[in-house]
Amino acid sequence: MFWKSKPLWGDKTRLKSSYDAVIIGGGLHGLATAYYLAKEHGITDVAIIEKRFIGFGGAGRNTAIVRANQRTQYNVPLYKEALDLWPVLTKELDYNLMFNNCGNLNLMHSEAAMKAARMTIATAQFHGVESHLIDAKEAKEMVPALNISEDITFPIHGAMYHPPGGIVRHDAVVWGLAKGCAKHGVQIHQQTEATAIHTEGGKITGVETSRGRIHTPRVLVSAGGYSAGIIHHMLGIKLPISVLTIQAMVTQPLKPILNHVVSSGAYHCYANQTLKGEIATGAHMDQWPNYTTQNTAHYIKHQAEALSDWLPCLRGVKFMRIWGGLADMTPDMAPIMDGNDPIEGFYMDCGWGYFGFKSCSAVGKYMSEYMATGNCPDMLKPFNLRRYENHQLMGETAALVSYTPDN
Amino acid sequence: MALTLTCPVCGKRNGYEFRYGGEDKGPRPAEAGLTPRAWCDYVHMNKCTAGVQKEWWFHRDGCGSWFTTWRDTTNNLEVEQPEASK
Amino acid sequence: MGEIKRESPVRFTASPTKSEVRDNWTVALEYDEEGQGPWLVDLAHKTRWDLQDNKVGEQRPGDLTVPSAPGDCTFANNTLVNRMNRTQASIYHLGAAAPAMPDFSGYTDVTESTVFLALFGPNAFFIAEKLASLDFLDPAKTAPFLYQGPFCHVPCQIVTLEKAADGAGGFLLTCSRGYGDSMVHAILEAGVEFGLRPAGENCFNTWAQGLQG
Amino acid sequence: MNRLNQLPTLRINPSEKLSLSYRGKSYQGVAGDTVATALYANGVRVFARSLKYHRPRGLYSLDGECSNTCMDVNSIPNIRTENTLLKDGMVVKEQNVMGSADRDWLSFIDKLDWMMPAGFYYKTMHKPASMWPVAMKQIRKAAGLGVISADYQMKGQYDELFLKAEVTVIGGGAAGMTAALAAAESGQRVVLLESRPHLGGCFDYRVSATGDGTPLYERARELAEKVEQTGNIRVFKHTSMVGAYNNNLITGFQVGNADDVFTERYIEIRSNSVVVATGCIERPLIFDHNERPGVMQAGCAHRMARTYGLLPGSEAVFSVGHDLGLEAAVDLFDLGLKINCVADIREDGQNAELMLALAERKIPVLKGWVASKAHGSKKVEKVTLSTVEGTVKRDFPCDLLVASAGLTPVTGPFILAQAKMGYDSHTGYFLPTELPAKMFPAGRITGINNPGSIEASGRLAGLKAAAAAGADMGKTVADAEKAASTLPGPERGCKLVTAPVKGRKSFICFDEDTTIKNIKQAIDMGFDVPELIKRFTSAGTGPGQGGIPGHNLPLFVAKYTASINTPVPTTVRPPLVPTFLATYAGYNHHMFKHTPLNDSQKADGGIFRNIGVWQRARYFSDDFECKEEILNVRNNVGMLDGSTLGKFRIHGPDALKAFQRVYVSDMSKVKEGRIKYSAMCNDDGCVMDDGVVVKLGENDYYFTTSSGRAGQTVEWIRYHTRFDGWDFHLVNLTDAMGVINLSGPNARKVLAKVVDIDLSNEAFPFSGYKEFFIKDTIFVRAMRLGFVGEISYELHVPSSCTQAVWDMLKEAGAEFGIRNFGVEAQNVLRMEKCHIILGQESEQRTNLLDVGLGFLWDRKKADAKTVGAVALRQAEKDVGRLKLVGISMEDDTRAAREGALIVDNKVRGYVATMRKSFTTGEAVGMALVESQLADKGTRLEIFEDECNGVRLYARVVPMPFYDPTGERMKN
Repeated sequence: MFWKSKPLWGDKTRLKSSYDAVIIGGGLHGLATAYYLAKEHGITDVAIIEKRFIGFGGAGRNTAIVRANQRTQYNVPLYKEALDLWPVLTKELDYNLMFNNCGNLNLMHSEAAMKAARMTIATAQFHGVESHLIDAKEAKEMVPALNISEDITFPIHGAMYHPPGGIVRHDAVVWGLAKGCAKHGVQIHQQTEATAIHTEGGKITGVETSRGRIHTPRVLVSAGGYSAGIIHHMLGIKLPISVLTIQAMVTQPLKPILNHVVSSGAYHCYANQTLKGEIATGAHMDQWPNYTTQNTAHYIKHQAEALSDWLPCLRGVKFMRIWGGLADMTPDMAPIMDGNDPIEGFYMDCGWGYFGFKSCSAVGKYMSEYMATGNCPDMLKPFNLRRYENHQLMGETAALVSYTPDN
Repeated sequence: MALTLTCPVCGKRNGYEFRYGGEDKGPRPAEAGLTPRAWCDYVHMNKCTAGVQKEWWFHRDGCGSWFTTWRDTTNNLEVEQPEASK
Repeated sequence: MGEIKRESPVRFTASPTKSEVRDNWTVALEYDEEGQGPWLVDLAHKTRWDLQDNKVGEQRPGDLTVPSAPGDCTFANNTLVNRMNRTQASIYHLGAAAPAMPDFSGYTDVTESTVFLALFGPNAFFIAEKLASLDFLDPAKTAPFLYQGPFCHVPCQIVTLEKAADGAGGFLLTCSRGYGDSMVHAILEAGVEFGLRPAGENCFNTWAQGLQG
Repeated sequence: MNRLNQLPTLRINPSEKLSLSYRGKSYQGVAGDTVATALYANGVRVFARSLKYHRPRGLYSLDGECSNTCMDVNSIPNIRTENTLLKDGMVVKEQNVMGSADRDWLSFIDKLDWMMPAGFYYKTMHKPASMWPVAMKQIRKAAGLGVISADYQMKGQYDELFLKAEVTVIGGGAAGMTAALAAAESGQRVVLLESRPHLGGCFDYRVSATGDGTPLYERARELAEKVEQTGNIRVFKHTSMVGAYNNNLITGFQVGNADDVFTERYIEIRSNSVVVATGCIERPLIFDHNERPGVMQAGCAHRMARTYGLLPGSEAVFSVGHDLGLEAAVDLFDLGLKINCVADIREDGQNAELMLALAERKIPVLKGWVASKAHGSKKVEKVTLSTVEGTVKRDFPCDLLVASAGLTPVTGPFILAQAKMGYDSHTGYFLPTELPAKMFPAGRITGINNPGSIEASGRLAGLKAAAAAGADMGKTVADAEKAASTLPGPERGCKLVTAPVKGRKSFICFDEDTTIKNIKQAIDMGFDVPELIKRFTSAGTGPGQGGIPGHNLPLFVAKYTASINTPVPTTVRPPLVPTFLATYAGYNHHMFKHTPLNDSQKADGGIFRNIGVWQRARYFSDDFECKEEILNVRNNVGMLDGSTLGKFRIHGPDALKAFQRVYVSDMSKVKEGRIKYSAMCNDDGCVMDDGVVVKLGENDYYFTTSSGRAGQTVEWIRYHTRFDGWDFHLVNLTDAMGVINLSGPNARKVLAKVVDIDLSNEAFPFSGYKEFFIKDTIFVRAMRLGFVGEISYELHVPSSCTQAVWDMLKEAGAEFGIRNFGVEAQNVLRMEKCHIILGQESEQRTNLLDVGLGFLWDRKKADAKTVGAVALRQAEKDVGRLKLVGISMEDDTRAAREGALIVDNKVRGYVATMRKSFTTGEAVGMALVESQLADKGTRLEIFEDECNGVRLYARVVPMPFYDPTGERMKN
């Protein structure tokens, strides 16, 4: 054995009665924010309150896909920074986050989709992010398993190719950030549930937990899919969020067959091959809010039907495991990051839908700045909560909103 | 999960025959004097209840009715209307 | 008006051996080797009405009563009245000709809206269970009864006219006309193992007459 | 290898020979063999190499809980050969080897395990950073088991079935069969699923007797016959249950027999209640080299002999912790197996008759002993037995080590159905602490093993299930309950977690090569919950999922952490049995809608696209710019199939009220004989739909919607009026009417030849509406519209007659050179007129006013609470919103690509649509730009994808680009 096994994120400690900052939710955003608070802003007296164990929620259930080819100018720079941070964090945390920079192919199935892709690609290129439109043949050369024939439900017209994207080992990010947090003095309290947030005179004063009361002037709720419910339940603030279950599954492990992340909006489906050789695939969401994280018979069948169309060789491969996670969807498919409104010292970081993983590093950086200074960094300003009442939806999706998240 | 919903016309059916229509927020507010915040509250804001909520559904693949039901969002099962809300 | 030819949304590859022209439709009466069933019959030419009114129960389409409970059907005189919901009923005229539509604004002729098929004979419901999760053989239900639900993923109105525990019996199915090709293809494919064949109107009439006593 | 061909328990037909090829050689098996048993019969002992360490792996359980016998069969990877029935001519290959399964050049990795402690990837390979991509490539190559080729085409027929029943019984063993029979007494519909190709379960291969002296296998066959003869039980054999969901939805798949029409079929069952009679698998015994070929579980060894006629070794040692192991020893001895020793982990509690039988056969039995190490490199040659404390050791030679710590109930169905699971200290099982609604356990899953008890519990569960499904069972349930209670109950289970070993080569998960040592390392690092350990060590995440480690891992964690807690079970996820995508996909019907003109459009050379639910002709030649199609409409006359347009009738006393709610215009102003164009917004003021409305009578209208919205129109209108209790009715006539769009300067002349109404501009002006008959037979609703900017008639005709009318027009237009135009040509024609298409020139950030349709909005109907009106009013004065503008390129030879950005130092908008217009010769289009840039004449800077810094320039120009006064379409 060439090293000794010792606790990765510190020994278990007692919960103190006061902290400079409390973060509710030991997922990626909470861990990253705590890490940067301690490392960049010298606020080390931080407690992360996690009801179950770190990485239990979306952090451990997501697609593991990273990319920076979003639609609007507000999002692209944020995700670009997040993308650039993976190698930096790997080094900084001395923990292999296993960034597989394999590139992403987003398939387009109609002339209209090709046009929409052009706009997204131009936006990426304008911001210095590499992204190209390729035709079906070029896509087939990159992904030989692709079916580019006409006789499928959504024939492939081309793809948006995004070389800087790829896959990061999501669990590694959780454990690496936890390690980094512990190193800088942040306390991680697992099996600890936040039960109330206390305010006085419009200011945050503390957090009630299953292990006692904590005094603090700053609270961040970054509890992923549970954030909106917590914020409404504890503070009475309603958010434009619907919490949906999103599912993913893996096949039995195979020798390398897919060398890129391939996704298709029309089929509600992405597929990539993990380092272990499994084809990881998913994306569908049932449109009714729920907190179950249960998977469905409907979806695993749907996924098999979709892949039978566009990656037909996988028909000879077996699904091995399916699971679900929560996605907190907003009407404009963009997150809400806000603070000190209407309660001083209260910060929220939610509404990430299924983009929480790819953004976590950059968000941690900027949310920590927000919490440390009390001033909203320019990067986060467009993501304020008031945009909905000001009729300024962000347009990260082009689709029109009606009464459900995806219209 | 397998969602099953009870349509008032067609009875118990596979949840995928239906379309979710949002938390019940009551009738449309009057236009006069409606502030942007009140408007936004009605149109976009949700309670995101972890538990039983009253909500709207449309029987899309069936009879085409809109109806409300009570559902526990933590297990996706329909429940009787809670006493407290009666 | 010989040159106007009305087209059904349903096309079978087999050609009828016996057909007649009726109201500009070419109605297939018999096919070669219709077999011992199950059978699939195209009824596109049969008149269908939509009836909607707040007091739909007071109407008497084809002199029949509109049943009071959604899902219930009245079947007599070659006419089928299916209660859909509080305000709506559908009316299928299964005879050779339909009466004139009553002069009441609640009626709309929807003959052209839908595919109209009959699937019946032995194992009919074993074919259905390959295409839909609706419970046609529910012991609590007595034929005829109406389901509004998905069949092969497409929203349909399905009236079960006869059923037996061994899967025999049959039903009428309507869905959006545009799905004609896809629907017939799916049903025939599912029916191969049971020997499902297209059949003509005569075959349907024999069955339908038997059901009305 | 000689088969035991005369056993009454056999499930093979020794006289029906089947061939298979393995490593280029041809072998023979028999009907009823699995691929693995056939290979075993031919002397194959090493079937595969393990994922990480390339350790040799052999037959272990026969039920597919691990990937030990996963092979490539007929080019399909990862086939569990131990429970895949042999078919004649199969071609079998081993996986994950360099060389062969017997001689794998990569087996040296097994010695390097010290370099690979739990989670070593995370701590290594990233320093220096340049090393990682290189290392990653190697990892990818080494990982994965089987190979699938990119052009592989799965053969066979995949079917699907959606069953309805009152009761579903999972498991066709004795408990399942008695449950099915009991439930069927009620007359209810019962479905019985059995994963093996035959019914019988754990009775099927056993010669020990029931209370009345009948051998168990005979009893199983009796029950099976009864089940098969019961009309209201539908039996699905060779059917694995894979999923359980809320409301007792059960999914599974069936493997077809030679005479079935399907290769495999997906099955979904909705039933009121479910009986889970899935029985037990064995809990693996953990000791050093516990997965060497030659080590197998008791049931596996027993079934090899009794079911397949194969004595699995010649000289055996048993190390077991339950009576089934002792029973197997006795029976296998009688069948000719030499047994050197039987070690029973239990100090006491053995079945006395079995102990007597062992003694009679002079088989040495060691109580309180366990196997601690298997010796031999590729096959077991010797085993070290020790006391459970490890104080005394003895070696025994053997080529077969039957090892089994105890039993594990197959509780997957309960876990999937969200049952809370807890540790039961009597049986040592994880069992439901609370049963899911209408779900009942039966048989060995409850901890019982007595044959009489098994049947009694099956009967009880079946009756309860029928009662829960609504049957009146009278007092039969109470009687059955009483009968069951008099029989032996759950048995005490063996609690040993591991043999007394350090665990460096003691495998808790075979598929992932996870050892006891790895688990200790993970716990030391702070991963102290079984679920976290799974993630960190991969244990239980391989092809066999939790089958091997599922029971042992939580037990070990509890033991190692000396936890105050009782063991915490790990989760199980569907599919419980890995399932082909082909099987899940089933039929995979592609359901599309065709217009009434579909065939003739195809015959005319239409190039089709799937647009929403429809298939539509987009082009009529290889010229995707559609020059001929476009110019023919501009200069002559063309016809378009517009049948996909949404068409509705609304009637009833409150129809107008409903209209006022959803349309932004004042719909009380709609006049008979005229069409009104209007739009529907959502609550944000975004345009959701536009179309025309025709008044048929008081509170009776005919209206159209865009093709994509037709499916939601009824839903939309009813949603927005759901609190009002208004009396109105909607009829969807979308498919009832075909739509022919006849457009171009010669359109009137063509139409005049077919209809006999006055088509003069006075009698039938622009925006006019007429109803008439063609040849007194075909009813037509005709509208004069101008979407493409020319004289244009939209004819709505009954679907069955659409082709007939089309043909008449085509014939009438022949002299003018009439021709088809497709959706793309229409798109360009309307763009020149700046008639917008929703979603193309509008998006989430734009409202009715932004896209220039503000003229449709009537502000004076606040009482109607029109959907979108509030948002429009509130956002009306906001600056910085995106606005739709007409733009013209400075260089007319160079149209900007659609999707190009409008920029300065930031993104200010984008080009929504643009073409080099064949009509005007200019490069024109529509863009959405921030309102500050929307003034006419503003010079816009355009950033295109792949522009390499070269910008294009355009100016904001008035709209439309063609025929601004509208003379052409209004004449």
